[in-house]
Amino acid sequence: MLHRFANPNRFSRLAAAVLPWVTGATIILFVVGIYFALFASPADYQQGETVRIMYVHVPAAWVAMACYTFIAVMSAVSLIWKHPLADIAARSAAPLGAGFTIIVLATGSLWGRPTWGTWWEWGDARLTSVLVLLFLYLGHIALTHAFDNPARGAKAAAVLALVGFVNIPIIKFSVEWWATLHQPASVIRLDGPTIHSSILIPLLIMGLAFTFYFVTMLLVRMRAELAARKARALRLNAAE
Amino acid sequence: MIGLLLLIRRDLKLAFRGGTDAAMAVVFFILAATLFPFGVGPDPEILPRIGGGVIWVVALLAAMLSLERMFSADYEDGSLEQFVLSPLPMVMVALAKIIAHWLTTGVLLLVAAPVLAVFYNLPAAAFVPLIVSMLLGTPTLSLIGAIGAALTLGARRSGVLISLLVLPLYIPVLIFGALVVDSALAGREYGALLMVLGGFLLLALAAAPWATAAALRQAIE
Amino acid sequence: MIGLLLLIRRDLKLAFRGGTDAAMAVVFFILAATLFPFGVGPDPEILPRIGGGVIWVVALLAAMLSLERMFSADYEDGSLEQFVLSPLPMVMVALAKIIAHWLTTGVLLLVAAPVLAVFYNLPAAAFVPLIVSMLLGTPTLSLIGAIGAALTLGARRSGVLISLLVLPLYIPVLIFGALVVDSALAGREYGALLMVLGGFLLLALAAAPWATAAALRQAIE
Amino acid sequence: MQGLTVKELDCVRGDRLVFAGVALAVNPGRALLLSGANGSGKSSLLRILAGLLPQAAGTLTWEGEDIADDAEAHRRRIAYIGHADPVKPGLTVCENLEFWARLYGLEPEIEPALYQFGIEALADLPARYLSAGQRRRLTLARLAVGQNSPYGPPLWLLDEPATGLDPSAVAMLANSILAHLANEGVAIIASHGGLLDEALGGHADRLDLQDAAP
Amino acid sequence: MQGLTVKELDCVRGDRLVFAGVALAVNPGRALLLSGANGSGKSSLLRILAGLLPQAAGTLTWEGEDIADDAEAHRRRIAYIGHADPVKPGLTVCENLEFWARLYGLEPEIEPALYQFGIEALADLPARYLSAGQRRRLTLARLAVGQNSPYGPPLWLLDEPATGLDPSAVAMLANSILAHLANEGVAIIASHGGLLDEALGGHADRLDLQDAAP
Ligand code: HEM
Ligand SMILES: Nc1ncnc2c1ncn2[C@@H]1O[C@H](COP(=O)(O)OP(=O)(O)OP(=O)(O)O)[C@@H](O)[C@H]1O
Ligand SMILES: Nc1ncnc2c1ncn2[C@@H]1O[C@H](COP(=O)(O)OP(=O)(O)OP(=O)(O)O)[C@@H](O)[C@H]1O
Ligand SMILES: [Mg+2]
Ligand SMILES: [Mg+2]
Repeated sequence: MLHRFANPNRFSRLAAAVLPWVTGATIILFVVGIYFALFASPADYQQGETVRIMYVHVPAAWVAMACYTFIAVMSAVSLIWKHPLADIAARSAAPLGAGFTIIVLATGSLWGRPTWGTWWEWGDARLTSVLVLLFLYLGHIALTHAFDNPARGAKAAAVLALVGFVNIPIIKFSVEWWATLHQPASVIRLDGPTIHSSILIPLLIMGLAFTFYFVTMLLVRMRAELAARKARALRLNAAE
Repeated sequence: MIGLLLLIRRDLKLAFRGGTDAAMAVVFFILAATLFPFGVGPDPEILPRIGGGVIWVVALLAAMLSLERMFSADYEDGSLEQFVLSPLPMVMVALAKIIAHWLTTGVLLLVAAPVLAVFYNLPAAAFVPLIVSMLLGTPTLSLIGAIGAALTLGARRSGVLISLLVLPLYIPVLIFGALVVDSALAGREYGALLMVLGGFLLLALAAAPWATAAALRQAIE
Repeated sequence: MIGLLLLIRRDLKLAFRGGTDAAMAVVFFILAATLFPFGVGPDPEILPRIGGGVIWVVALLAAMLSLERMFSADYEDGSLEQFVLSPLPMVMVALAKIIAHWLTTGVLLLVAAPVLAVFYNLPAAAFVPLIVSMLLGTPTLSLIGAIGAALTLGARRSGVLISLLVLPLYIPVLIFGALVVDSALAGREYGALLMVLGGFLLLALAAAPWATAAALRQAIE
Repeated sequence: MQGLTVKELDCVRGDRLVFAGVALAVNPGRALLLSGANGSGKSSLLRILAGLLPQAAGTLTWEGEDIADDAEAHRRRIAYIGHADPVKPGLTVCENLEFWARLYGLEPEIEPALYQFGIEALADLPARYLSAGQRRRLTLARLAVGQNSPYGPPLWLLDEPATGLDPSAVAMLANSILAHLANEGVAIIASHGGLLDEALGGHADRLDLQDAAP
Repeated sequence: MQGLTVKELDCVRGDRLVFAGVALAVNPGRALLLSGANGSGKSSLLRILAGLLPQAAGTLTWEGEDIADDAEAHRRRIAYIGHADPVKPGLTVCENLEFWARLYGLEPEIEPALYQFGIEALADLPARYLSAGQRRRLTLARLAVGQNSPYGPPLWLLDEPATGLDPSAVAMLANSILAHLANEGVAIIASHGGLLDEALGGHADRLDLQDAAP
C-alpha cells in the first residue's frame, strides 16, 4: 500500500490530480474562517478585540507542531526503509514549519504586549520551547544543505529531526508541568474542549484552513523538488 | 568494555600531550569570565547578581567550543573508518568519546568554577548549588554536543552548524542551571530544579550515544 | 598589490563557500549574546545596564574564536610554504590574511551589533557610539589576533596558547570600547575615548603585519 | 564457494557513475591487484568491499554468503588500509600501534611488528617527527600484529599501500602479504604497478577498472 | 659556475644529525634524482634547497653566488612541490590552479596546463571530489603553467612528485620535466625509483642520501 504511492512518478501524478482540490479547499476555508474570526465571533470581555489574534496564533501553533511530527515520522521512514520520497517530504516540509513557528512567535509576542505587558518572557517554558522549535527547524534546513552530497544531508537532518522530537511533548505540556504565563490547553485535551463554541468553531475552521494550506504547499514543494532532481540527473547524464 | 577504556585513555593521553586541547576549554572559561567585569564595569552590586548566570553561560560556551574537535581529527586522518571496522560497537565509540570530552572539559570546568565564584563575590551559600548543578549539567552538554559534532562532520561550515544545532538544545540546561544558583541565593528550595537537571541528564544519556553512533556511521562514505 | 587582492579574494571565496567559517563568528556572536538573558535572568533593569559590555565581550570572544583557523588550513596543506616562496612579500600575505579575517568577522559583527542592541533594550543614544567604537576596535582585534595565530602555528595546544597570548592584549580595546558605550549612555563626552581606540588601531596597523610575517616565516621548517 | 566473490557491482559517487558491472572472485591464498587510471574507482571499490561505502547495485559474497546479511561478521574479517594514515602525532610510534592492536582485540606483540617494517629504532619517537615513508610503515605495521594470531582478519584491503615506501620497505610489505596468503588469507590491493606488483608475482591476479568504466 | 652547487651540507632535525657532508652540483638542463631509505633526509634536503629549512652547515650556490646573499632572488627561481597538496577543497580545479598561477605572477594559461596533466574534464569540479591521484595531478599542473613563460622558475624541487599517479600521468609528468630541462632548467627530484626515474633516463644524475648518513 505504502509503496504504491511511494514511487516518485506515481506520487507526482497523484499530487497533480489532488492539488487543485486541496488548493480550492484552502481558499474556501480561509474565506469562511476569516469571516468568522473577524466578524462573526464575539470579542473577549477581558481582552477585547486583541483576542482575534488567537485565530492565527493557535492554528499556526498546531500546524507548526504537527509539521515537526510529520518530519520526524518521515525521518524514521527514511532511516529505516531508506525511502527517497520520505527524504523529499521532510526537506520540503521544514521551511514551511519554520514559517509557521515564526508566525506563532510573532503573533504570540504581539498578543503578549497588551495581555502580559511584555513582548517576551525569558524564563517561560512554553515560549522557550517554541523558540527551540524554531532553532530546530533552522538547524534542520541548514543541515540538509550543508553537504555536497544531498543524500548525506538528508540522513543527517533525519537524525536531528528524531533527536529534536523530544521538544514536541515539552511544548505541548510545558504549560502544565511548569507554572507559566501562557494559558493551558483548552481545545486539544483529553476531557474535551472547554471553550465556548462561538470561539471554538471559527478556531477549528481556521485550523483546517492552515492544515490545508500546509498540505497544498507541501505538495507543490515536493513536486518542484522531484522535478529539480530529474533535471539534475538528466544534466549529469548528458555531461558523461 | 576494554575497547571503551582504551579509547578513553587514548583520548586523554592525546589531550594532555596537547594533540587536541584539553586545557583550552578551562582557559577560555577563566579568561572569558574574567573579561566580563572589564566589559560590564566592576560594580560591586551587579557582579554577584549576574555571577551565577555568567559562569553558567561561559561554561556552556567553553563546552561548545571544544565540540568541533571531538571527532574531526579522527575523521580526517582515517581513524574513524577504522573505528567503524573495529570490533568495538559504534555506540561504545560514541560513549567513549563523550566521556573523554567530559573528562577534559566538564570536570575541569567544575574545578575552575569555585575560583570564578570567589572572583564574582558570590556568597558562600551559592557554592554547593553551583557545583552540584554543574556536575549534573556538564555531562548533558557533552552528550548533546556529541550529536551535533557527529552530524556536522564533513559539512560545509561545520563550526557554525554545530553552534546552531547545539546551542538551542543547551538552553534548557542553562536555564535550570542558572535557576539553581539564583534560587540558592534567594534562599529558595532548589531540589526540584536539580531533579530536572538530572532528568535531562538521564534523557540525554539514553538517547545521545545512539544518535551519535548513527550520525558517525553516516559520516563515513 | 595584485597578489594582496588575489589572496583576499581567495580567502573570501573560501569563507563564503564554507571551507572555513565566515558566518561562524556572527552566529556565535548572536547566539552567545542571546544566551545571557537566559543565564542572568530577564531583569529589565539589569539587561540594558550590562548590554554594552556584554556585546563587546562577546564580539571579542567571537573574533578570538576564528583566529585559530586564520592560518592553520594553509599551514597544514602546504599552502603557507608556497606563500613563502611566492613573489608576494610575507608582510603582504599577513596583511591580506588580516584584511580577509576582518571582512569575514569584524564587518559581520558590526552588522549584527545593532540587532543585539535592540535585543538588550539599549537606548537609541547608544547605537552610534557602539557602532563607531566597534568600527575602530574590531580591526585592531584582527591585527593583534593575527600575531597570536601566527606565533602558535604548529605549537602543541595552539588553541589555549592563542587565547593566553591574545586576550590580555585585547583587554585595553575592550575597556575603551565598553567605556564609549557607557559614557554615551551616561550622557558624557566620548570623543577622546574614540581617539584612544583609533590610536590602538594605528599602533596595531604599524606593528602587526610585520610581527605576523616574521612569525609565519618561522612557522615553516 | 570460497573466498570473496563480487557480481555486477556498480558504484555511484555524487550522482556520477564511476564504474559498472564489476565482477571478481578471489580464492583463499590469492591476491588481486586492482589497477586503473586515477579516478577510475579503485579506492571506491575497496571502500565498498570494506562496507564503508554503499554500492549502487550488485552483490558481495564471502564463502557463499551475502555479506549484507551479517555486516558485523564482515567487519571482523577485514583489515583495511586507506590513503590516509591513522597515526596520531602526539603518541609515540609504539603507542600508536598498540592502540590499534588492542582495539582490534589482538594480543599486542608490538616489537615483532615494528621489526617487520623496520621501524623498531623509532619505537619511542612521537609520531609527529616521522617522515612520510616512516608514517606509512607505521600504518602498515598494524597488519603484522594480527597476522599470526588465529583472530587475524582473513581479508586485507590495501589502498596503494606502497605509497612513499622505499624499496626495502616494499620488500617487507610484500613478505607480509605473502605470509598472509600462505595462511590462506585473501588480499585485494590497489596499485599503479611497481615493485610490489612484481614481488607478488604468481600469487596475484589482476583487474583493470578501466574495463569497467561506463 | 652554472646551475646549483652544494658543498658540505649537514642537516639536523630536532637534535638528530640526519645527514652530513652532502655535496652536489647540477648543471642547467640536468635533473638530479635523490634516493635513499625512508627517513634518510630527502625531504629535508629539498626544503633546505628551497630555503624553507636552515642547514646546520654548508653552502649553497646558484650560478656561483651564495644563495644566502639574496634570499629574495632565490625564492623567485624556485618551484617547490612537497609531500602535501596545497589544494583547497572548496575551490574548483580551475580556481585552485588559477590562484597559484596569478600569485606567482604568471600569465594564467590554465587550459593548456590542465590538458598537460589530463584533468581538463575536471576543471569545474570542486577539488574536494578529486581522487588522490587527481589531486596530485592538480598540484603538479602548476609546474606546467609557468613552464613556457620567460618568468618560469628555473629550479624545480619535487618531493616524490609521482606519488599516487597512474602510469599515464607519470608519463605526462616526465614530459613536463623533460621540457623544463630542454629549456635549460634544473630539476631535483626525490623518488624511490619507478617509472619516472626510467623516463628521465640519461637526463638525470643520481644521488643516494644513504651514503651521507652519519
Ligand atoms: C511568543 C509568545 C507565545 C508563544 C511562543 C506561544 C505558543 C503557543 C503554542 C505552541 C500553542 C499551542 C499549544 C497547544 O496546542 O497545546 C499556543 C496556544 C495558545 N496560545 Fe500561545 N504563545 C505565545 C503567546 C501567547 C499569548 C500572549 C496569548 C494570550 C494571552 C496566547 C494564547 C494562547 C491560546 C489561547 C492558545 C490556545 C490554547 C488551547 O486552547 O489549546 N499565547 N501558544
Ligand atoms: N621536526 C623534526 N624533529 C625531529 N626529527 C625530525 C623532524 N622532522 C623529521 N625528522 C626526522 O628527520 C629524518 C628525515 O626526514 P625526511 O622527511 O627528510 O626523510 P625522507 O628522506 O624524506 O623520508 P621519506 O622517504 O619517508 O619521505 C627522519 O628520520 C625523521 O624522523
Ligand atoms: N564524494 C564524491 N562525490 C563525487 N565524486 C566523487 C566523490 N569522491 C570521489 N569522487 C569521484 O569518483 C571517482 C573515483 O574516485 P576514487 O578515489 O575511487 O579513484 P581511484 O581509482 O582510487 O583514483 P586514484 O588512483 O587517484 O586514487 C573520481 O573520479 C572522483 O572524482
Ligand atoms: Mg585512490
Ligand atoms: Mg620525504
